[in-house]
Amino acid sequence: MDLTNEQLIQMYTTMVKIRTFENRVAELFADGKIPGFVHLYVGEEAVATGVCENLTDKDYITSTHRGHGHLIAKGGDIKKMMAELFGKETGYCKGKGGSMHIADLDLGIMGANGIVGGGPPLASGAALACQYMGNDNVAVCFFGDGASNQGTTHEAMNMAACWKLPVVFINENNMYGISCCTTKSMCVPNIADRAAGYDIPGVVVDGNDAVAVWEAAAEGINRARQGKGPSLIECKTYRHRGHFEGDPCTYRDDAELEEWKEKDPIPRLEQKLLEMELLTQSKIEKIKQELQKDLTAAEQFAEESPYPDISGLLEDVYT
Amino acid sequence: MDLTNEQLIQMYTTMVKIRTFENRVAELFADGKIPGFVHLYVGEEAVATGVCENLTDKDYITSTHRGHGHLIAKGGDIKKMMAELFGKETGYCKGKGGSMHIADLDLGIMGANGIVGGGPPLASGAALACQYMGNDNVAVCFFGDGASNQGTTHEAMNMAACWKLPVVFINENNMYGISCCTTKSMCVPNIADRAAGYDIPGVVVDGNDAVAVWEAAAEGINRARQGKGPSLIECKTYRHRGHFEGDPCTYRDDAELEEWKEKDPIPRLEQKLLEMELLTQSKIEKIKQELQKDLTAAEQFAEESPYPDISGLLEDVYT
Amino acid sequence: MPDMTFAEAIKDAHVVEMERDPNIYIAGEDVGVFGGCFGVTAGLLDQFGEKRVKDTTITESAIVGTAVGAASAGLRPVIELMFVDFIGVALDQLYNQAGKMKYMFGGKAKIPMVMRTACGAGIGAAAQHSQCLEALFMHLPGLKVVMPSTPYDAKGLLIEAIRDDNPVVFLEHKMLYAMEGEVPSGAYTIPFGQADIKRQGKDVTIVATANMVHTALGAAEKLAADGISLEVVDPRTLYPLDGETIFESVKRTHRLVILHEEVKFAGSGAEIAAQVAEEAFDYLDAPILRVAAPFCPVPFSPPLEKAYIPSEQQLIDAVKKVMA
Amino acid sequence: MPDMTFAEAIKDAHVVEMERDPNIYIAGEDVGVFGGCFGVTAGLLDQFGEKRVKDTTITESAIVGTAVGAASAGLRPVIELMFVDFIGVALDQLYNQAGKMKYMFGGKAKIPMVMRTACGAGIGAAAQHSQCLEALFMHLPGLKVVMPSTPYDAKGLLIEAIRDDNPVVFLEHKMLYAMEGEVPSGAYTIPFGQADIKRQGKDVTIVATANMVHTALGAAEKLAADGISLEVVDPRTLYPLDGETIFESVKRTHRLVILHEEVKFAGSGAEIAAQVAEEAFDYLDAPILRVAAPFCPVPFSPPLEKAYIPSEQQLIDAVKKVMA
Ligand SMILES: Cc1ncc(C[n+]2csc(CCOP(=O)(O)OP(=O)(O)O)c2C)c(N)n1
Ligand SMILES: Cc1ncc(C[n+]2csc(CCOP(=O)(O)OP(=O)(O)O)c2C)c(N)n1
Ligand SMILES: [Mg+2]
Ligand SMILES: [Mg+2]
Repeated sequence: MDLTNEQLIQMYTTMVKIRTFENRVAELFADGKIPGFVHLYVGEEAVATGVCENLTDKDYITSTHRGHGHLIAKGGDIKKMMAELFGKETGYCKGKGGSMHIADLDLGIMGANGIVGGGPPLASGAALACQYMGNDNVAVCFFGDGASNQGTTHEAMNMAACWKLPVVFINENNMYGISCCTTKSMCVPNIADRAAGYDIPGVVVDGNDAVAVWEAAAEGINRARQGKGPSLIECKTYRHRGHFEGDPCTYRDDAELEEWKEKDPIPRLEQKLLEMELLTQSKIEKIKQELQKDLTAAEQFAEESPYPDISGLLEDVYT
Repeated sequence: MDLTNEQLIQMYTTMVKIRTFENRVAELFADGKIPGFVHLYVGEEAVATGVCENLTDKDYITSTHRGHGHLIAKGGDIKKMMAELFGKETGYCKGKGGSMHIADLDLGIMGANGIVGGGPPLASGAALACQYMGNDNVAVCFFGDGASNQGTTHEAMNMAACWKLPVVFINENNMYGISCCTTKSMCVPNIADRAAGYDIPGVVVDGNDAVAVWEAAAEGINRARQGKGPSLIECKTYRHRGHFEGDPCTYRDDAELEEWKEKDPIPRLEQKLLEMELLTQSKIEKIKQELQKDLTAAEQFAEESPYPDISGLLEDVYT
Repeated sequence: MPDMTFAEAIKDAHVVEMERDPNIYIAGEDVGVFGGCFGVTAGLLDQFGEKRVKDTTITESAIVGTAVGAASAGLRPVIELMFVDFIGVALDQLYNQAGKMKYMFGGKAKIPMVMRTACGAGIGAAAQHSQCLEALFMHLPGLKVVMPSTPYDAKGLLIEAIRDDNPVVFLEHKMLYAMEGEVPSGAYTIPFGQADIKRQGKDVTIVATANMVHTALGAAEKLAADGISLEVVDPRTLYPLDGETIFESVKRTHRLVILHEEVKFAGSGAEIAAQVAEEAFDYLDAPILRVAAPFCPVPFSPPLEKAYIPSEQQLIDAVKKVMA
Repeated sequence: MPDMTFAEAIKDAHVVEMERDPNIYIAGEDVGVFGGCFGVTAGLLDQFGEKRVKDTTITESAIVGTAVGAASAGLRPVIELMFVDFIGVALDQLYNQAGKMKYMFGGKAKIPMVMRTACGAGIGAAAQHSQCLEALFMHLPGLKVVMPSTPYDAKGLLIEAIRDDNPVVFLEHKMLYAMEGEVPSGAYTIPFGQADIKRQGKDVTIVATANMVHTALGAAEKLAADGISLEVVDPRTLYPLDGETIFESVKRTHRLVILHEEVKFAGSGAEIAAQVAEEAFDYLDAPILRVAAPFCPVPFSPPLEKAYIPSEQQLIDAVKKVMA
């Protein structure tokens, strides 16, 4: 393990940051402050965090409809995120995108995506740009178990393999695509098993173990940086909340959820860091307080920001 | 090997029938008698023949842009085929379809298809109908090495696997998708290797050996008939002619072609049947003469048939 | 007649038809256990079982394509595309396969299938979950395009769609799902290609679709107070399009304003305007106006989304313009 | 000025621009070794090498999608979709991703990419290789839609397209590839949204696109002998559409006939007719007529295909009708 102590604490902090952000979004959504659809990342924080800890601002990620975690892990500004969720002028997209389309191209965040399977070709394309320009930047594609069955995913992986593109496909297997369980959407135990069809490495990792995710991602990302082509890393995880806020989740067992809550990635890393004496209870408290402060500030920023003026409705369609 | 002597002779006859048909089409195209695009099956006859020998009229096939061989092997009428190629009223599609769209739904031939990767979902759909109706009919999907990379192929195979549909995917790997060699379009040696990603059998067979194709197809098709789900059979073969008539084939070596001509499926089966004393030179001659007679009749039929009346232009759009 | 919501009316059409014909099956993402993203198919899995109510993987090309294959082999699929915006990943199977097979095969294929799909803005679902795309489907020969505006029409048109032997695209505006209205129990059909005059009037013809019909009716109510009488024509099916009823109306009112939610440019209203400019030109006393969404993706932010959706006031302004 | 074919002019635009800007690359099926299905990119692989001229697998979603990703990361892809008919397997990446990114992201994305594609009937390629689908692209915000009719326009418009920072759909009618015309060497651009009056006239305005421009010019020649003077307006870009030039022409001639090859119903001509019926209504002395393909897939058989494609005679008949 090559993670420094700072990195470990950083990862822990990021995960808590995502968790507190998402939990607050759930409340704000329930209160009617956030319109539209929101898909929360609670329970899956170790994936985005472990992966993005390997990336710089010059690397690219493509995200999904469940994008808040990816954005925060890649360095997204929660003020602009929250403002965007509120549909405010000061949001990442001036309120035009909302939860499903937050992007920050300056940080290499190529956007959340409302189309399941929309991201993989885009990620391969960003990777192509890195290869073409001859730098050692990479692209990372987050995609779900449901998205793994989309044709675009197959096409993008095959093209990436053929062209040895510096892209890492990170599958977030949370066992469900809305109500459709992976036991019904695929016949193989692992999505990573499909990597063999492209002659690229396919790795399964415990997606609730941030360090394990980091390690697997480090390998794939370094490989990509070295020009050795793409890989597929499947992170087994679970979403604690419904598919979207408001989902009654009738399609899955409470027992299953409870089982996964036992494997919650945050207490797990917390425990580890406590054991390693990198954290103490008071340090944890301090981290959480700080995060809470930022979150409150973000919320206040969002709340107080104006809605976009409708005069801008037709702006930003074309350059 | 369970093939009867009659079947072996039948298969030989079918292959020669396809070959003579295709060679004549090449001439007629060069003479300007046949408009549009034609993609010939010369060299690949063993695939369609070996597969379709396992099928009845109640079974379905989906075909490709290179469909003449599939149609003939499934029992298509060469008169109506030739008339269609000429664009005549008496053709399979009243002249509306041409080479890329010949169909005979009464024989379960769901049409040649101008869209690469268009067939797999259709085949899964026909198989769904068989399963739904509770009979033991099956669907067979012919598709090329190029088509194997299309997203639709991935989606259709995965759905077929999940639903245990009675469909057999027959990959015709002739090493090229127009000018794109499989060495550039995929990184695995075999398309059949991708079957593992759906937990279905994946088999590689010498596509120029009609008996071997028959055997592999028999297994897949029987499996499907017994409700055990789909399989993928890859037939390694080669097209002797250009991608379409008129293709100068600058993208491949003459030497490669010559090598494959050595493996021509027709002399190979002929040799075998001569050795088994199922055929004699004179019987071969007789078969060829008969086929030639039918072909000449088909050509004459096509030649003499009228073009469709333009009053029918707007017919057949809706039921 | 019982009152039903638009969503219930659509479900009821499924029930009535599935009970009648065992070859009808439903397939789509989350249509079974979940009951459909908008609850339209809730309960059908329990009633008809897994064979006939199929939850699918998230693979729209395969959903549409297997339906086409199954239809050509004798079944009658009714599939759900969760949002019409997703058609981009599945269009080929719909227009190059389903829509053209019959013609390409010289008349011999029969593809009795319905693709139901939710469209429209109004719930903050942003650019990839809010479009109206009826003009795309209209332009593709071989498809029929249905767009109901009331629970009554929805049920009757869906039963007609299911019984039709051609591929039908059935567009359900999501702001209508909760709308209530009288719906007869049991089977009834509304023929395709018959526009419905939702309100008679004499000064200006308004052709409106889906929830815009209600916007038009609202405007009509308001303008009636000003002594302006609107005739509101709902085509109900965009292909076949009942030009006659529209022309007849324009011949009476001499003025036409078209109202739809999809973007104006190259939208469904363009075809209607063009047909009237050809067929009823001599009866027109004013330019043909279209009130429709502006040329941009659907924005997320509530005030922007509201500004995007054509409003009663915009329609009233257009009416006043053609009356001037 | 050297004479070039339409295909050569397009290739020349590639060469000029690729020499200028190293971030431009070409990708598509068979664009390299094979030189493109219609030979447009022949020789470019030798000239620019594999890095910049990329043969791809047969995966249109990935071709378009990687271009979108690469464009958003700083490259300028020019991709070839072999036939426009194949857009059904790749539309999502074009319209939900490329076309909307900038807007969804609040203006920050820049997607400078061109998708070139061959369209049109005339070579017996049947229903899945012969369509014109410009109306589809027109209706989707975020895309620009270009449809040249001459070698000169093709080169100037393609250079403009390559330099444009938005996704551009560049439609090449396959019957034009062999057409010759004068083409300046070196770089020049034709701005988008500027219609070109291909022939001046005073009696009837004909708006025509792609090879139909030449059909219109042929009809104009014939009708001139009868003393009827046609003005032939070629929009050149369908989005942005130069309504002004069309309106101005109609204000002079008072009569409009629209001619295009795609099916009439909900086609590009509908939008043009609708705009004129709104903006130049008072100047019209006759109904607006559209001459376009009938509502069916493109048939294979030569006589049927010929009957499908709008003809000079059909245009002449329409002109006589509006002159009556
Ligand atoms: C092309 C497309 N099909 C369907 C949907 C509707 N939809 C949104 S999220 C989702 C489930 C995605 O499942 P998965 O990929 O496993 O991601 P998860 O939600 O589990 O993170 C579906 C079906 C969509 N947005 N896009
Ligand atoms: C969706 C689509 N993309 C591209 C084409 C153009 N095209 C026709 S055949 C062909 C090659 C197909 O290769 P393969 O699947 O290996 O079949 P083969 O021609 O070798 O039999 C291509 C690219 C098409 N018809 N449809
Ligand atoms: Mg999932
Ligand atoms: Mg091949």
